[in-house]
Amino acid sequence: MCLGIPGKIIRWLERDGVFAQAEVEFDGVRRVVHMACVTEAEEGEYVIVHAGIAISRIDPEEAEQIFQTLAEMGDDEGWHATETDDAGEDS
Amino acid sequence: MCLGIPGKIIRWLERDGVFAQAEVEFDGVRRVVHMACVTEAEEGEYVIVHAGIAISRIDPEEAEQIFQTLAEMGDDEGWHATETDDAGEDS
Amino acid sequence: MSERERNLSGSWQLNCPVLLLTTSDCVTLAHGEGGRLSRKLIQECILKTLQPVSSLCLNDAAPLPRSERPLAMTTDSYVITPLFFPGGDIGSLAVYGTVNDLAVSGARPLWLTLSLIIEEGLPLAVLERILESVAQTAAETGVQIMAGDTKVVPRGAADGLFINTAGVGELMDPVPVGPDRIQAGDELIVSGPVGQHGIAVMAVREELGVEPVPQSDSGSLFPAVENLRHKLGARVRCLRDATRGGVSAVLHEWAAASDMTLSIEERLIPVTPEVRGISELLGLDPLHIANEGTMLIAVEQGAGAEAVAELQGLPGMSGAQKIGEARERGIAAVTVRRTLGAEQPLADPLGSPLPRIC
Amino acid sequence: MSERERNLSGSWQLNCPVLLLTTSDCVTLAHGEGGRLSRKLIQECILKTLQPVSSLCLNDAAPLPRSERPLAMTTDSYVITPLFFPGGDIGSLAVYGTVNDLAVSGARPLWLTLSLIIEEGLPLAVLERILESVAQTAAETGVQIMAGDTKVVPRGAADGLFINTAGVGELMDPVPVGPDRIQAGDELIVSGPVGQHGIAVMAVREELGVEPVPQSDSGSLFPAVENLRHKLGARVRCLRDATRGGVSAVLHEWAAASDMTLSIEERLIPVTPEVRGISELLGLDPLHIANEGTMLIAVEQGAGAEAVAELQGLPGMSGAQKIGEARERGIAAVTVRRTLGAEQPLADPLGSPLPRIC
Amino acid sequence: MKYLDEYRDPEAAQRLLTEIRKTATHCWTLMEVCGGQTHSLLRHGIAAELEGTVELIHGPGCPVCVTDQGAIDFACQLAQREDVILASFGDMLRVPGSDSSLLDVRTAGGRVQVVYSPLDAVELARRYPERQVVFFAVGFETTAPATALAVRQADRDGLENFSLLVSHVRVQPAMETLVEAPDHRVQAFLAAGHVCTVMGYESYESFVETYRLPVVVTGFEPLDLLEGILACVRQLEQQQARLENCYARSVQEAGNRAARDLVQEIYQVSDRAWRGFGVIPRGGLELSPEWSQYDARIRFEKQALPVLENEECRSFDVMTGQLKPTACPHFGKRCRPETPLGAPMVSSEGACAAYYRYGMSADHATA
Amino acid sequence: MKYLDEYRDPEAAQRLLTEIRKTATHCWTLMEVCGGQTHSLLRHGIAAELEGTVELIHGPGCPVCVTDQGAIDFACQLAQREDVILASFGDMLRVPGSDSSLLDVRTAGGRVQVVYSPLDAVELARRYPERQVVFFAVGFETTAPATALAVRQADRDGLENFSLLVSHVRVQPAMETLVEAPDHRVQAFLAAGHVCTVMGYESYESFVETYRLPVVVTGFEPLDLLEGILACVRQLEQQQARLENCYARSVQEAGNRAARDLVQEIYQVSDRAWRGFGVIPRGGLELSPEWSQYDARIRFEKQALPVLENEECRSFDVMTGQLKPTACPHFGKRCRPETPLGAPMVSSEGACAAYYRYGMSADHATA
Ligand code: SF4
Ligand code: SF4
Ligand SMILES: [Mg+2]
Ligand SMILES: [Mg+2]
Ligand SMILES: [Mg+2]
Ligand SMILES: [Mg+2]
Ligand SMILES: [Mg+2]
Ligand SMILES: [Mg+2]
Ligand SMILES: [Mg+2]
Ligand SMILES: [Mg+2]
Ligand SMILES: [Mg+2]
Ligand SMILES: [Mg+2]
Repeated sequence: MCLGIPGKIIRWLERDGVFAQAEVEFDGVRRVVHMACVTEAEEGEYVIVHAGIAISRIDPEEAEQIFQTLAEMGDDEGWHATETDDAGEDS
Repeated sequence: MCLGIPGKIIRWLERDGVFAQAEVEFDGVRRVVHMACVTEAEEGEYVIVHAGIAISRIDPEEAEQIFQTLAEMGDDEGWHATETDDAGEDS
Repeated sequence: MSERERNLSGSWQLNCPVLLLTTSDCVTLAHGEGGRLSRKLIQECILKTLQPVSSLCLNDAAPLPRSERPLAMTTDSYVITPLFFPGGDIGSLAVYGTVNDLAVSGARPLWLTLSLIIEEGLPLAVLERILESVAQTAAETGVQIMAGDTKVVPRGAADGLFINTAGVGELMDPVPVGPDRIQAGDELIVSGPVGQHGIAVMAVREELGVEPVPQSDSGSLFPAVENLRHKLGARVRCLRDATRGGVSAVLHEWAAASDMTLSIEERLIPVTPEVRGISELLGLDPLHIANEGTMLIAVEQGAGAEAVAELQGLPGMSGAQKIGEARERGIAAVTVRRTLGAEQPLADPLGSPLPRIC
Repeated sequence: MSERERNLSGSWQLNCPVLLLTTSDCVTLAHGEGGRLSRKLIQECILKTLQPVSSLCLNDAAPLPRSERPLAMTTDSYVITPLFFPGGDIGSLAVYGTVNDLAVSGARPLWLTLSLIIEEGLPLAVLERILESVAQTAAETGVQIMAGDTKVVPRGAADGLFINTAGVGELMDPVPVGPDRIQAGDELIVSGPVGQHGIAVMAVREELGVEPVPQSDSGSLFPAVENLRHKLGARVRCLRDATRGGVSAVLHEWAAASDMTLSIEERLIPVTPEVRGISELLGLDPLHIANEGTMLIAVEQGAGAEAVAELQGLPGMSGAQKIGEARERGIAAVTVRRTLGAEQPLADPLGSPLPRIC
Repeated sequence: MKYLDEYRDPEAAQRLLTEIRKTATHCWTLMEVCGGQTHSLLRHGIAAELEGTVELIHGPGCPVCVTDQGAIDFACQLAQREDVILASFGDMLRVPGSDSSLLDVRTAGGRVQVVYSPLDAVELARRYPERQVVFFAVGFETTAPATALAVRQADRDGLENFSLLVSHVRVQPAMETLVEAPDHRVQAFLAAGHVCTVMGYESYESFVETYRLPVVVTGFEPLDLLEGILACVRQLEQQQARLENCYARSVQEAGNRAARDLVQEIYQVSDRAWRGFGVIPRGGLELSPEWSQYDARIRFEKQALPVLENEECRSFDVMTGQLKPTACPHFGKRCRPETPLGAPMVSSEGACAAYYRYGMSADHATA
Repeated sequence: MKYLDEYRDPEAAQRLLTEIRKTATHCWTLMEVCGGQTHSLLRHGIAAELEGTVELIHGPGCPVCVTDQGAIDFACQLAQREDVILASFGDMLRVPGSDSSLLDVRTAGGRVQVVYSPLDAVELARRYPERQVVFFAVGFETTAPATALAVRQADRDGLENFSLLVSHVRVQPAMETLVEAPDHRVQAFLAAGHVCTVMGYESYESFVETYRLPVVVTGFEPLDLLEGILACVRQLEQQQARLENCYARSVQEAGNRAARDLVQEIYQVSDRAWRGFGVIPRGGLELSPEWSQYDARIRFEKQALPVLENEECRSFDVMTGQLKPTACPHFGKRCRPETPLGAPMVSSEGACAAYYRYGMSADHATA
């Protein structure tokens, strides 16, 4: 369930409150999205959109984490060291 | 206005009162006709039907009158005698 | 009668094989959307039913057999309500109609395409029954169905079923010269009683409640055309199936093409008692009512009697009559003589006549 | 954009000559009933608009010019809603669609029939605009419209306008052998980005409110087919325009016909950013979405690169790509490799995919 | 068909024609009141044959033609409502209201159902219990029994979704209005045979006495019409003004008692706006108060209907016999059956339409 | 597309796969709660690649699958009413009720409109003021903010013809029901990333503590899923049971405050019949009393909805992980997407449908 797709905020149309709206880009197209739950987001940021409403701002740093993990995995070419690192991060 | 077509009563379906109905024949077809206004008509008689309801019984004798007139006209091959006859009848 | 009641009540016997595939016994949108159900419908219902008269395949276009003669092509869409009517159904109509358009153009009907636009919710059994009628009529008229198409549109976006057929036939020698060559003195013949199809359909559709239900004249004109041309050759000027607008519409088209006055006599027009009775009841003129197996024929002066005799000898054509002739353009494009014998203009109807009370 | 808004708002500029004849600026039932208004509509609106590309006459069937080559025939009905969509309209679609069916069957499109089923109330200006589009598309693709038909059905009995075209073309040597002759190793090519037509229509019809409005790929495939066959000759096994059901439906049909496994790679499928964005938003797979100017081609092993290069050099075909190949029947009729590289069955859709939230 | 075909006998018709020609010493002007008679006179070519002997002018005899534009507008409004099925005789569909006709409304999505009989409209109400079925009750006294019976049926069956938009008109008040005009040209009347079938002709006695004009009750077939014309011509030649019944096979002096009772039970006489005439006192029928629950005007909360008219249409002149349809400046030009300016060009009974159809082909009219 | 394509990188996916295979010393059984995850696991071939390393069983994660048959029946009834437009996500259209699906109802003439967003249904209500627009509000906590916002919009605009047929379900009570079963096989959970985006994951702390099972909040793209699976496997290998968030780019511990407020404002927690489960205490959301004027059940005077189930469908076993879809005796035989016996075969997210689509072609299944 819960098909949620990342889109980029192009332009705020109505910034405040429960009826907030912004133009959001999904690859080649833009559409008006209801922004009640992400009123503090800025243009250029990405949000996750589900059924016409944004339900979160995407945190760009957190979005990188997996690639850092992967890069570390790649460096060590083994899993033991990586496991230790990861465990360290998580705990 | 007032397209009224002669049809022959084939069969009474409901004889009495305002909701009387009969099967009536129009050349090659029959249809149910409302008979509220001609309840005293008999099967085999002709009625004039307008908008699904019979509005009169056709009087067979009166129906012949024109042909008698014509026959007389024909016999005399002139209009004076006929006129006199007709005038006699009408007055 | 019981047939008709069954048609109207919609209680079809269900035996279309595609039923096995879906819980619904009706055509659904998915049947038209190009996926598995589409292929099942086409293969297991349509192709199977049409197989005896068809070279249909799933490819995009079908090769036609070689022909030595020049070809002619036509198309018609059939949108009749109700789908089944006394004397036929939309399936037989879709074959006869296009066969007749080829026939009256001087072509021997050979190949048809068949395109279905189905309203979501049409019972599959109805579809199958109509396809069987298509197959049977194609077999009877000797045409092959070469290509097909099936679309399903949402409920409310069509009226049950529309069928388009396009047809190709071989032109036979001599090709009728056409209505622009009608000359003064040419004789006008109608191949049978007029107005039967339109009155039959109206009787069922408007639920006029008349008995017996009048029958459509729906049928093939090709045998008659072939015989006529065999007997009369180039003395046949032109032929036309008198469909929408009836005999009157054909006369007006021909009069416009030839610049003649086409003049007919009301007393000569063949009309069945059913059509007569209903026409009087509704204030309609059978000359304006559609036919589906009756044509108008113009023949050279002097050839009328031979043409009528030839037609009357053919099955189902015993009602053929000469109804008038062409003359130099007079008071109107088309004229009719009624009771008093004077020539008066025959109306070119604006649209389908509506029942009148006035 | 402003064009589109005008289309949707229905505020047409009125200039159809038939308007002069009736108080209504819409098609009425009377226009379809065979009388004077029918003839006016046909002569003053339809024939006039189509005149540059048509040999249409009012006769029942039209003679076809002689042809030295064998012929092929096809038919399709077009039932699209809305009638105008970004990148085309029902008129251009009705010509391109049938032209493409002939083209992918190896025939040079020559002659069409055109059959209109009009819903009472269609603005005459809309009809005229669509007929102009038919005429323009016929001129572009070099086909002649040989016969026509016009029906008007009551309000609510159709969805604005349905068009049927049947087409006849000359088969060119060599005719593609067909999908049943696909062999292991054959290469599968798509002529351009997939899903554009279906997504464009859905975006307008469901009022998704996306910008820019994606454009349909609606267009003629004949130049590409002719070039390919000129370059590759019999190395082209078969071609198919990937209409309803999209690329997936064609692959499933071909796999069934050939008994091969047709295997494609998701990363090779060309998709435009608009189609990509909307597909993700609605949870749709572009492989299942309809195209109207994009075809699938199977070529002999080793001929793929040449075919792709040839296509990419043609106008509008720069997106052509090899997307997979045929193999002996394996785990499924059609397979796709996605992210992890493993082969997995590609669904044969039941019907048009519905937008998902799940 | 018995009682039809014999009255269309060509030979007999010719003999009556001859008789009329012999009788008339100069050209008399007769008015046939009923559009059905107009139709028949033109369809069978009688009017043309009598040219120079008898001038036939066409009366206000088509209930379709005289139905007030306001009533048509209201019918159009009702037909546009999603909850309404507007049932009507086919004749009414092309008659223009101030904006559009019922056919236009149907073209634009309204639900308009053609029926042969008002009783069929009751059947529609039975079949569509979730819709309101409104029957557009037009017509002269002839049609009123059928619409009255429809009300009785709906009442018997407890159909709460059936009502009438009543626009029935009465003939005789219109005839009186007509002959009250100082410049009227009518020398004798062919009274409408089917109106008299229902209502009888007693009421014409005072009319004949008051206006000193022959009134001959006349049928619809060629022989009927010719006989009626002959009777008129004879009276005129003899300078008489009597009431005669030439349609005695259907018409009795007192009319049809049961039919009159039905009409009397359901309706009451009222003033009525006639198209082309204005309001005619006692010129129509309306539902009596006891049956007002079947009144669509009340059910749909519409009070008085405005009297509207297309000013360009000269229908008053045509219907009062002041103007031949062909003499109307719009006839066959801007005003044609497909683009009518007024009701007489619309109904198949309308004098203008009848002239257009039978008298003049399109080519002819514009040539 | 940014934040999509990079999470589908084949090479990175292979490295995570390798890592998982290296990490797992034996085959662990994980449940992905969300149907979106099921879809992605099968679509991208992840489940197949992990065969023998990790067994993925599919949870009750499709709100379409778990929507009670009674609610579907009611939706079908509403859609059949002439005055109602039933608006729905496309997913619900093929789900069978006890008699028929919404698609069947539409085929039979009912008005069912597919919308992308509940806000589009509000727009429908604006456009068709004479109709009642009922939005079929299915979905987990993820979807509830959108439907809540629709109510707020309708309220702002005073739309009296808009209402919701609420069938929202809550995930966590279902997970509890599932692990309360004595014979459950789940060793760790991939928690639904978008549910947690709205609701956060604080509430899972007690769950983890109570049931001693790892819970890893997981996203939907291949790398997300592989990362979540890897996290589960690591915990399991280390005999840990912790709450982890592997979808931190979208999910915060407390969820989205504004979204939760919207849900809280409009809805209240209620017991709910889950298809295949029976009634789950606190397993759903219903409109709070202050918003009950938007409740289609109340507006259309329907009280309790019966809990109905097709007894042949083994959806409970499938959704609780007791039964692989392919092991259901009906799978691919009587039960196929075109003839589903139960909801999991209908929704594109349903486990059975996903197996059928991605795992088995039709030929394969019946061969
Ligand atoms: S011709 Fe037309 S404008 Fe003139 S009176 Fe007749 S209806 Fe009116
Ligand atoms: S395969 Fe069908 S019957 Fe079996 S559990 Fe899945 S949905 Fe139910
Ligand atoms: Mg034709
Ligand atoms: Mg139909
Ligand atoms: Mg024809
Ligand atoms: Mg096709
Ligand atoms: Mg015949
Ligand atoms: Mg085709
Ligand atoms: Mg359409
Ligand atoms: Mg094709
Ligand atoms: Mg035609
Ligand atoms: Mg392309």
